Amino acid sequence: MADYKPTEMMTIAAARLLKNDDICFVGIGQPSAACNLARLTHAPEITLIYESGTLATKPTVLPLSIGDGELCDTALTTVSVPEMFRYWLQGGRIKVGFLGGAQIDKFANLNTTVVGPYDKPKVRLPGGGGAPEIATSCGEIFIIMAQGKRSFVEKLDFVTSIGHVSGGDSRQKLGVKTKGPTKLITDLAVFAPDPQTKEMIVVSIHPGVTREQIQENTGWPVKFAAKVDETPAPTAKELDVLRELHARTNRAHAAA
Amino acid sequence: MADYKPTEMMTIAAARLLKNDDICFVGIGQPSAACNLARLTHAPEITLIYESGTLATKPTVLPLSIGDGELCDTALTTVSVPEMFRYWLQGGRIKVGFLGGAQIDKFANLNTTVVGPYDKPKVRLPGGGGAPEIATSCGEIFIIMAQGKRSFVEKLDFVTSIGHVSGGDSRQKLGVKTKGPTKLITDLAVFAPDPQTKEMIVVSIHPGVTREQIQENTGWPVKFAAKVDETPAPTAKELDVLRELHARTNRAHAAA
Amino acid sequence: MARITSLSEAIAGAVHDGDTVALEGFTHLIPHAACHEIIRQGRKDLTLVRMTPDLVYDQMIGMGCVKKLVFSWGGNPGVGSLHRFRDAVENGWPHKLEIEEHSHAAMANAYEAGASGLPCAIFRGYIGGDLPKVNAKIKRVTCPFTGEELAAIPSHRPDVAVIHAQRADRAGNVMIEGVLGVQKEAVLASKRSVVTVEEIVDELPERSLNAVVLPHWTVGHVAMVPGGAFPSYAQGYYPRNNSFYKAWDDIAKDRDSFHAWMKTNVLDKGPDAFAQYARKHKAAAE
Amino acid sequence: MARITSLSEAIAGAVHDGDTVALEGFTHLIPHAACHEIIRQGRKDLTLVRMTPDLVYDQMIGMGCVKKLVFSWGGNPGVGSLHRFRDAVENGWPHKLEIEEHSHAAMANAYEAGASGLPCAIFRGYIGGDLPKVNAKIKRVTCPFTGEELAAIPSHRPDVAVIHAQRADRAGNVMIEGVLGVQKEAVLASKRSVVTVEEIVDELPERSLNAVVLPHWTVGHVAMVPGGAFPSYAQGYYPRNNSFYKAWDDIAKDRDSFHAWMKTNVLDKGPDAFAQYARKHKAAAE
Repeated sequence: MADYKPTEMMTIAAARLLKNDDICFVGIGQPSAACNLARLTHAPEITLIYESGTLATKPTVLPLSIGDGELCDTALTTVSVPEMFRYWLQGGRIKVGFLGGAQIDKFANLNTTVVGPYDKPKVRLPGGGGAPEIATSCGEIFIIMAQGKRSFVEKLDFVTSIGHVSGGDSRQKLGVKTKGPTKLITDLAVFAPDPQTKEMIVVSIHPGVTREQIQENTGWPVKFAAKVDETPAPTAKELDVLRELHARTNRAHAAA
Repeated sequence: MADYKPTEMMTIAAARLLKNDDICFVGIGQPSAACNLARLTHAPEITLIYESGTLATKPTVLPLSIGDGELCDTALTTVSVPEMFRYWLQGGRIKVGFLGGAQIDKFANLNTTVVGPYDKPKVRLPGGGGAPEIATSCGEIFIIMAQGKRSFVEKLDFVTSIGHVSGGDSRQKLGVKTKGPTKLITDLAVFAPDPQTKEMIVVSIHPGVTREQIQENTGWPVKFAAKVDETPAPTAKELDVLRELHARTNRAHAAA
Repeated sequence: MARITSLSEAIAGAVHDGDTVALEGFTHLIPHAACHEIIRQGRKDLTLVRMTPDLVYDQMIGMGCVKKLVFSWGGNPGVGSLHRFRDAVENGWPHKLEIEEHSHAAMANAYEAGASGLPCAIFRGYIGGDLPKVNAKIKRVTCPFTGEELAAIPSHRPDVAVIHAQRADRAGNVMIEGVLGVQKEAVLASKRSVVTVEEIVDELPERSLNAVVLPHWTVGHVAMVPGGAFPSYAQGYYPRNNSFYKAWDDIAKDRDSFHAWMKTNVLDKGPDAFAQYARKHKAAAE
Repeated sequence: MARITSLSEAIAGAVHDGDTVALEGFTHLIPHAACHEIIRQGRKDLTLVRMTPDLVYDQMIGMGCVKKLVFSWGGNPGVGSLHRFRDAVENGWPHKLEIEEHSHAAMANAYEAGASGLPCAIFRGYIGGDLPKVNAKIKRVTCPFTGEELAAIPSHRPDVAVIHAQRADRAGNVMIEGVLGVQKEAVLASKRSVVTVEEIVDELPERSLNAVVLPHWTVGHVAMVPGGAFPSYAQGYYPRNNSFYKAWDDIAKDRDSFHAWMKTNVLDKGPDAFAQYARKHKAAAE
């Protein structure tokens, strides 16, 4: 087995979930790495959309910002931001949206707004950006987040974007017709919603990771699926393509 | 004095009302002829916008339709029709709108929808098109219509677009902030609203036309301003430019 | 997901009796060939949506395909009446035609709202006129911040949109240039779509970074029909045939001459009949 | 009506103390030079509107120009926090900062509604989250046709919009290409505008029939500032300087190093300081 970092396993596990005919609303960072890894390996025709308006873009290096020139240069076309949010996101044309956050709870609700009270924040985070509507407008949501007790919490300080709300059918009761978070990919495991309760439960554990480690890095009592898989380790090809992508990206960003 | 037709006088009288810095929403037919005559004579920088989305267009021949390729080829740029109606017309960016119709009343309300009852029409006309919102969104409205008892009527069969509604401040009472029809240019005269009553009254009579002729061709008792001007006759240059424009247009449309 | 097919396959697959259909094209890129194919395939009970019904709907109405018309301006641009439309409304010939009448602003906003996945559009409009009295779909909403009353209309969500465009690539990405009308919105607002194009190319040409492109996964059937917009036009390919629009006035005035023209030029022909117009004018332009 | 002036004249004429100001540019074409000029001219009590406050608002907040911020994502893209923004919100330094927080969808819709002359925007959003609890400007309207509850927010109508674009012609027609963001909407929604451009040309170049152009009569001041978007970018002129964005993290973390940088690079400089970036990268690209 090749030597690799937990974040590499996380990116690769996320990339594998993507299919050739998916239409993805891609965020910067891990989602962008995962989507482009998928595109450069098993899903060459995947459609990547960044909220800056770039439709069907094929960047050769990862963008640092959501609107790097690279994204526009390699896109099928680029639309305005109002059009992106009206015709493309709200229009229901995106199959998979990616989200992450500073805090997540067991129903995959996310906080990217504030740690501590809103009016007297301990840490003021960037805020929701596209997340509140990505969370409800995309066909389904993949969440990518490294685990830790400060981020996987019992109760969010602020609900920036909803996952399965308070579980069960509480999401549908809000009038939302999309699936919400169907996968949560961490550096330790893959979670998916329990079909009834909608609590995110572990369905696959990355190689070498124990159930105890997962619990230690989660702020609520973790549930495991009846049958838990072991995530296949990264292949040499996956690691090569991902590392070369990051290396290309670092060279390009240092040069700019 | 040159020999000319009443419709030529009408077009020329309308063209003279336009200024170099006007931004006009141009309809097909007489308005298009008047606007382009103005552009080819005293107002070379006038901005002409057609509802097909062509901004600042400079056609060399008159378009037959509102979206002839000629308009697009000579435009600064062309926007989509939703954008035209949202950002440009509703956005309040048009100073002068042109309207005409099958019927007009003394408050310059217009009917382009139907003669006879709506559900059992004697003549089904094309309908409102852009008129209902042009009438309320443009800074002011110029109406161009040949006079006749069947078109200048006491009561409209259908109100497609409003002018001064029932006169006085009835237009403002509807919440409309634009001026409405400030000029009505006919083949016999020019009308403008009485400052108080808002009834369209004659302010200028074309050369050789009598007050009786105007009354005979109007379905309501016509009022005349305290001081009525005589419209200056078309100059040789105005007639030349207009006739050459029409000739060019006819050659182009016959060839297509 | 785009599928490249023949026009007859496209219409057979996407347009069914009783559908709500939007043939769009604002004077430019009007899908005449697709209109003829719908007529040839004998579709019935259609609800037709279109800002400017134009010759295409005059023909479909006259041939008895249409149950209801949703529109904002029903004339022959720069020429006069649509005689088949008038005959249906005034005399119920060939049968009664239900109409739902709007303004251009309302129609454009309804398409835009449909493309945006919204149930309704709001805009400042329909103030003081009689249209709201004869169209129950025109309502009012109050701005919760200013108290201003705005017009509200349901968004357009047709079963199928039919448009013509300059070109598509082999994946089915469709590129449109020039007078754009509401075509992009109509396709995005509809469940299905048929796009006829002047040509299908291996790759879309060098283009503006902000070119108007419908990605292949937003498009249904794509069919190559050169000249398929004639007598409307395709910017960069052939000009509008203004003479034909003028000639249509005489053809359509009379029921018999209309039927004779339709038999000769539509029923007895196929989509390839349009190719001559593409070739002639393209050659002339070069 | 466009007037071509110097940048200092443009800011002096268009941006006043207490104004609501929208500097826009979605990662691309961010008006850095104009931001610096506003700081140099010592504007106070501004209400700043911007989807992604970014380095420009971090600088204006840190320099004490800002009373209130209306925004949807306040970070350094791909890098992390905006430290001056955080210091203001968390510690009230250099003074208390009022915030009105939205989502991107809300902000984009609010500009679009402003450009459309509407008092409010409606969209499907803000479902289930906490933002409506802390922002009183988020309300609901009910679709009169389906009964669906939609989010409603007031449209943005800033006093002045400030944007950067690739080029203008001598009449002041402004052309924008690439990532368009909400710049066109911001200018159309605002009472006044300042547009900095990479170059002013006799005539706009050969362009797409549907090029994004702001006509001169929709634009206020136009000032030529080559490199004026640096370290953001101008597609076709110079790329985004991602290294600078990373470096900003260290510069802005500390109040003293922030002030030292602002003194050296903003207060003691003029708009011509940006020209080096334009030249360097344009040359490299050729």
